[in-house]
Amino acid sequence: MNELILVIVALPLIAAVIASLVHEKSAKSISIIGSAIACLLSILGITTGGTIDRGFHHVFNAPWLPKLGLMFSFGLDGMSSLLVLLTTFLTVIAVIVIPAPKNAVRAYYLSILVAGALTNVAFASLNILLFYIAFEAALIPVLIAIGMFGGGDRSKAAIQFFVFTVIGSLLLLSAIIGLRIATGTFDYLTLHDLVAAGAVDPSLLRWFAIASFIAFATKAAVVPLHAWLGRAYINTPTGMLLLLSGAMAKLGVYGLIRFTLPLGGDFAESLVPLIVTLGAVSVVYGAFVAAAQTDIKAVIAFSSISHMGYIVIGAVVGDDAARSGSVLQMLNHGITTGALFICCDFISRYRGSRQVTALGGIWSDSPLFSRLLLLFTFSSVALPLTNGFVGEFLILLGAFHKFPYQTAIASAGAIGSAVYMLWMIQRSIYGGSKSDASKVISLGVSERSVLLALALMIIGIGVAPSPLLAIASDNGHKVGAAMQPEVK
Amino acid sequence: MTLQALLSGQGLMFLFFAVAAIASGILVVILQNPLRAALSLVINLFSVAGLYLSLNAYFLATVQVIVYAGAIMVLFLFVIMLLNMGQANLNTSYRGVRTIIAFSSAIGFGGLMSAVALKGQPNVMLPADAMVTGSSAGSVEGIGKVLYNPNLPWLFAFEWTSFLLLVAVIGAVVLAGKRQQPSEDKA
Amino acid sequence: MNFGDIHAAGAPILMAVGGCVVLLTDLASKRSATRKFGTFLAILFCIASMVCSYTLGGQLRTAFSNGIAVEGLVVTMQILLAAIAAITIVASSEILQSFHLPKGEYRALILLASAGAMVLVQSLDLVNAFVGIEIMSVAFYVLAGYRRAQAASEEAGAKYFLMGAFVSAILLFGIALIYGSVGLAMKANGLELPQGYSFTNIVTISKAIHQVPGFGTSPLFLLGAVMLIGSLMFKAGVAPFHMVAPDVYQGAPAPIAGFLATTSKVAAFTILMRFFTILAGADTGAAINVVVIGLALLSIIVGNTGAANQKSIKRLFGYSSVAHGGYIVLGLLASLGTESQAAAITAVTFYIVAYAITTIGSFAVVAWLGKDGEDADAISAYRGLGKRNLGAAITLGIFLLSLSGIPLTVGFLTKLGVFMALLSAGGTWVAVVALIGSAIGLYAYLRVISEMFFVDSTQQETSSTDGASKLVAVSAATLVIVMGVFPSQALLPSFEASVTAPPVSGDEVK
Amino acid sequence: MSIPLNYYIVLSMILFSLGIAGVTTRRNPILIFMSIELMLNAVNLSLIAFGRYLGDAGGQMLTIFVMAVAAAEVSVGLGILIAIFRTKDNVDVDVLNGLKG
Repeated sequence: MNELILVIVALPLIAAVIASLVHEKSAKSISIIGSAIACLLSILGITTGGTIDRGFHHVFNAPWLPKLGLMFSFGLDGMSSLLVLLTTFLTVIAVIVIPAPKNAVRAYYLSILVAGALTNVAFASLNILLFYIAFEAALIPVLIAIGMFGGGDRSKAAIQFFVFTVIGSLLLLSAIIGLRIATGTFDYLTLHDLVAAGAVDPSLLRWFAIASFIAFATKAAVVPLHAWLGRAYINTPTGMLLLLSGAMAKLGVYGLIRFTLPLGGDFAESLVPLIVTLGAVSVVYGAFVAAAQTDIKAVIAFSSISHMGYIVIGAVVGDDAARSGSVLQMLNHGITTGALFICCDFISRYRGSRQVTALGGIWSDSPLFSRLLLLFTFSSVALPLTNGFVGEFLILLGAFHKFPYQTAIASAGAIGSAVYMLWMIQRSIYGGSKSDASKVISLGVSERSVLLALALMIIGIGVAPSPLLAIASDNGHKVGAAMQPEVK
Repeated sequence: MTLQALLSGQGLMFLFFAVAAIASGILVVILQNPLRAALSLVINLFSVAGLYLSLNAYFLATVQVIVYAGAIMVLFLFVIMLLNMGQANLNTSYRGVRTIIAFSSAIGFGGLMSAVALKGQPNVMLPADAMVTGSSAGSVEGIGKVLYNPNLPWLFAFEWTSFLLLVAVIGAVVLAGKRQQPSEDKA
Repeated sequence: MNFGDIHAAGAPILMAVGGCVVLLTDLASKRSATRKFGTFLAILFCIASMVCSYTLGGQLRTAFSNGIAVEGLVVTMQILLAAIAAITIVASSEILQSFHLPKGEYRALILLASAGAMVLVQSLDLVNAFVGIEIMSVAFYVLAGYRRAQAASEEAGAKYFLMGAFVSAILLFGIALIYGSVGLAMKANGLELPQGYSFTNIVTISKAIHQVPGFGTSPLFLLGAVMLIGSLMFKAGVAPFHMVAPDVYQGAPAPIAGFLATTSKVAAFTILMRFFTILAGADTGAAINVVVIGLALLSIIVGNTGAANQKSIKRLFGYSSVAHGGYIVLGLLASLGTESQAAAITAVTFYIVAYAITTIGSFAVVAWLGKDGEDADAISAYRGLGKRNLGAAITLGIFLLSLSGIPLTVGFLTKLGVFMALLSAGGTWVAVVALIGSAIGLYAYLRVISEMFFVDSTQQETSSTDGASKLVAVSAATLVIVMGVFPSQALLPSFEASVTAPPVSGDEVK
Repeated sequence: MSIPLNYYIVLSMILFSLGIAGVTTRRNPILIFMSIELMLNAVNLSLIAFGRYLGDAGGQMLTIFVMAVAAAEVSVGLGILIAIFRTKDNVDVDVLNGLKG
């Protein structure tokens, strides 16, 4: 089963190619079939199997450009298998729930499926250059989706998003090449061993730490590298936004855990206080900016900065519980924010507006929808018994004894944002309808079942997080264990 | 020693032609009237031909006079007359500036360049036997024997030069020749 | 001189003979009948030239009293040059027809310019390099101004000519200084000039550099070398004489612009590679490094910023060619280090080939979308192209992504190769500046993509008749993707086999 | 007693710089072109001087090629200039200003 990840990546791509060749009507069903099978298969990826190499299972190796050191080498550990599952899952619901724009159905599905597949390549890659290629190539479908199907400001949003993230990743590229020249390999596991053994020049590692931090922090939209996020999220079509905010932004945190900290040497460790502080600033900043918005999509987008700030703090503090919580929270954030964006899409589709001031009356018109929306909001503000609570609690618990001040600031910001968010949702769903053009939000069978499934997951993870936490705790720190068994 | 060298017969010849070359060169750069500038260039070419003579390059001195000063400069003059540039309105406002630039670049930049380039170069004099070998190398016979010798690298380049001239001929015909169907061309 | 010599020089000879034959056939036959036949004949000679190059194989052979040397690199570049000429001739039929330009002369000039470029590529003696470069340049001046009665084209020709002639004079002075300094140094140190070699032969220069102590840092030689390198870089369209390139590409019709941009780069960078191999490992002080780094970074920054806010797409490609010239020069810089030399030469060769394909394709799109031979030059003309002509928009989009170096296109691999060579040669901060430059360039290319796909327009689709340009553009785009994903399958192995380090070293002189 | 080689080289560099000055300050294409001829002339002088002092024929050979190139450039260059003056119908300076951006 070593080819598992290959199949998971290839299935959506094949579906995308077929869907772009057949008639528009069948494009959707083909995309659903391809991505759904991939999603089911990626559940298999969680289970240990296949070749096992230093904590990674399903390890697969094949040459691509051996002369350049570029290999198709894949492997999954708990963290990456969860993130692959998240990506494939978001791809499926994006295809099912969000209708494609009428004039370019096939291009739309093509962009979503390709973006999902490339993100998975990045999550599963054990070759840094392959990771980089997927990391950057995944931007192209997003660029196309924003530019072609996005909101009113799409051209500017697309360019801004693309230029920002590519500049960050160009720095990463230079550092990767530096590592290759110093060590002669792009292979992650080999590099990990070499760095752990202190065989690489520390000044190079320092450069790698800085460059990769900038690249990943841009991707995760950590303040002050968040500037692309607002315009991009607001103008991204919802289907792609699910992937962009739910899966691709996680690449940033994933990169911090997988690459920056283990390969950055001592200097990366010394960066941790700075990163934690920036994370705390992100939490507060996101909360404040979200509070200044009246467009509910913008509120969700900026609250996303807040949440990512938490996740980044958990990822870097160096506490096992916090890191597991952070991995779990990536999953939670993907599910919750995705659910919120889907609801937001329904509201703007049926009510004709996303402005809080123009909404209202949803509670009485669509009771099921409103209750689900409320549940998603609870999850987003991390009320107990929802999934968000588990993750944030673990992060705070792990971070507090190391960085009490930053953590305290972050929690204060989070409480403020929770209050505002609840109030905003309350205003937009209660009361009477303020717009004549509004229609009742009626959910179809598929839409209803997707939202219910999301709700079930939220409560399920909130009530019984331990199985997922067990998987999430397998986040790369066994790599060193193979070399130093006595530590375990 | 250098002064002595300059005051010898050959030295006086060098001095004369060098001063003439620089003076006419400056005139080429500063004169407003294209016709006069072209005539200054002719003088410059003649002076340099004189220097060729002092270097025993007899054949090239002749070619310089016949081809350069003769044919090429006549072409220049022809074009200037054809385009009626002789009486082009003489805007003299830049003249002073241009003179300064010309002088300063000639003395400053050229001097600097040579000072830097020749730093540490020994003061090379002619070897004693060079008078003999050199004189035959500059004649038509000497040039021909070297140029057309298949065991020397010049022949290959010489053959390709013919294609260079072919390109030039095609170019001149295409560019300056009569236009076909001008009515259908878009301006 | 024997058959082997003529075989070695066969590729340019066939092109030049082809030029004469095409010209004469054109004169001898009726105008209307020659259109197809002339094209056919010209392409036949291009193919013959390619075959001749191919049969030379990868081993080193010198010919014509050491005036030329061919090996794998030269063979690759000669095939590429012949291919560019053939493609240009195919793609130009539309403009020749529309503007009633003389056809026979046009084809002859393309063939002769390529012949000159090949002479330049294979020359071992700077004299041959100079004659080759002049054949190429003079033909270029004419081609740039070929569309007579159109002010922009004529002006492009005039500017190109004046700047080109100026730079030729500098090139010549550089050759003269190298000639003098090599001669003086060898004479002063009692080194004999080997029979059949001249002082301007690269082998002789190499001998002087490696055997005369202190020669590499002597100011006379360095001044000459800097003049030579700088002027060759102009011929390749690199700063500081870069301002001509955008003017020329905007003024000339698109197929000609593509021809000028690619042929000049291929030829000039190949001879520079050869010249740099003799400088590798020699003590030449910092002067040459400083000049090369300066020119490269200046090109990258000027090229990318210049491209950023263009209204004309051909100017954008012009500035882009300046920037890409800068990246190639960075690769050449890496070839100055003995350790990184092999990787650098492979990287530069691959870059040149990939750049040639991308540029030819880009200009072909401009011609394809044009009407009645007029190019679709204004970027505003591309607004909403994705809705009107999806195929053209995707094709151009692929080229733009490749030019900006996004993964899965060949542009990424070329940049990767150059940066790897550069970093292994120790040029870390140079690489960082170059990266910043390419980020600026990214914006320029994205703007066009955004105009094509993201902005709605009410413009009507113009039906294009230029099938040849369409064919060229689409096949080039396919190659860009194929080479970007599977370079080892498509092209790389042949490079790896053929690009051996050029042959020249001081030891070859007896 | 003969003239040292350096005298010729200095003279040639001065002439070359004069040519550069002409190219950079002149605005009329024909006058720019004449300055370029001045530069070529300086190159020839240095080549012949080097060749003479080295006792090598190469300098004169190179000079012959330079002259051939100069002739070729003149024919093409003046052709281009005539064509452009015809189209522009303007013999005044600074005609090359249409392409900008």
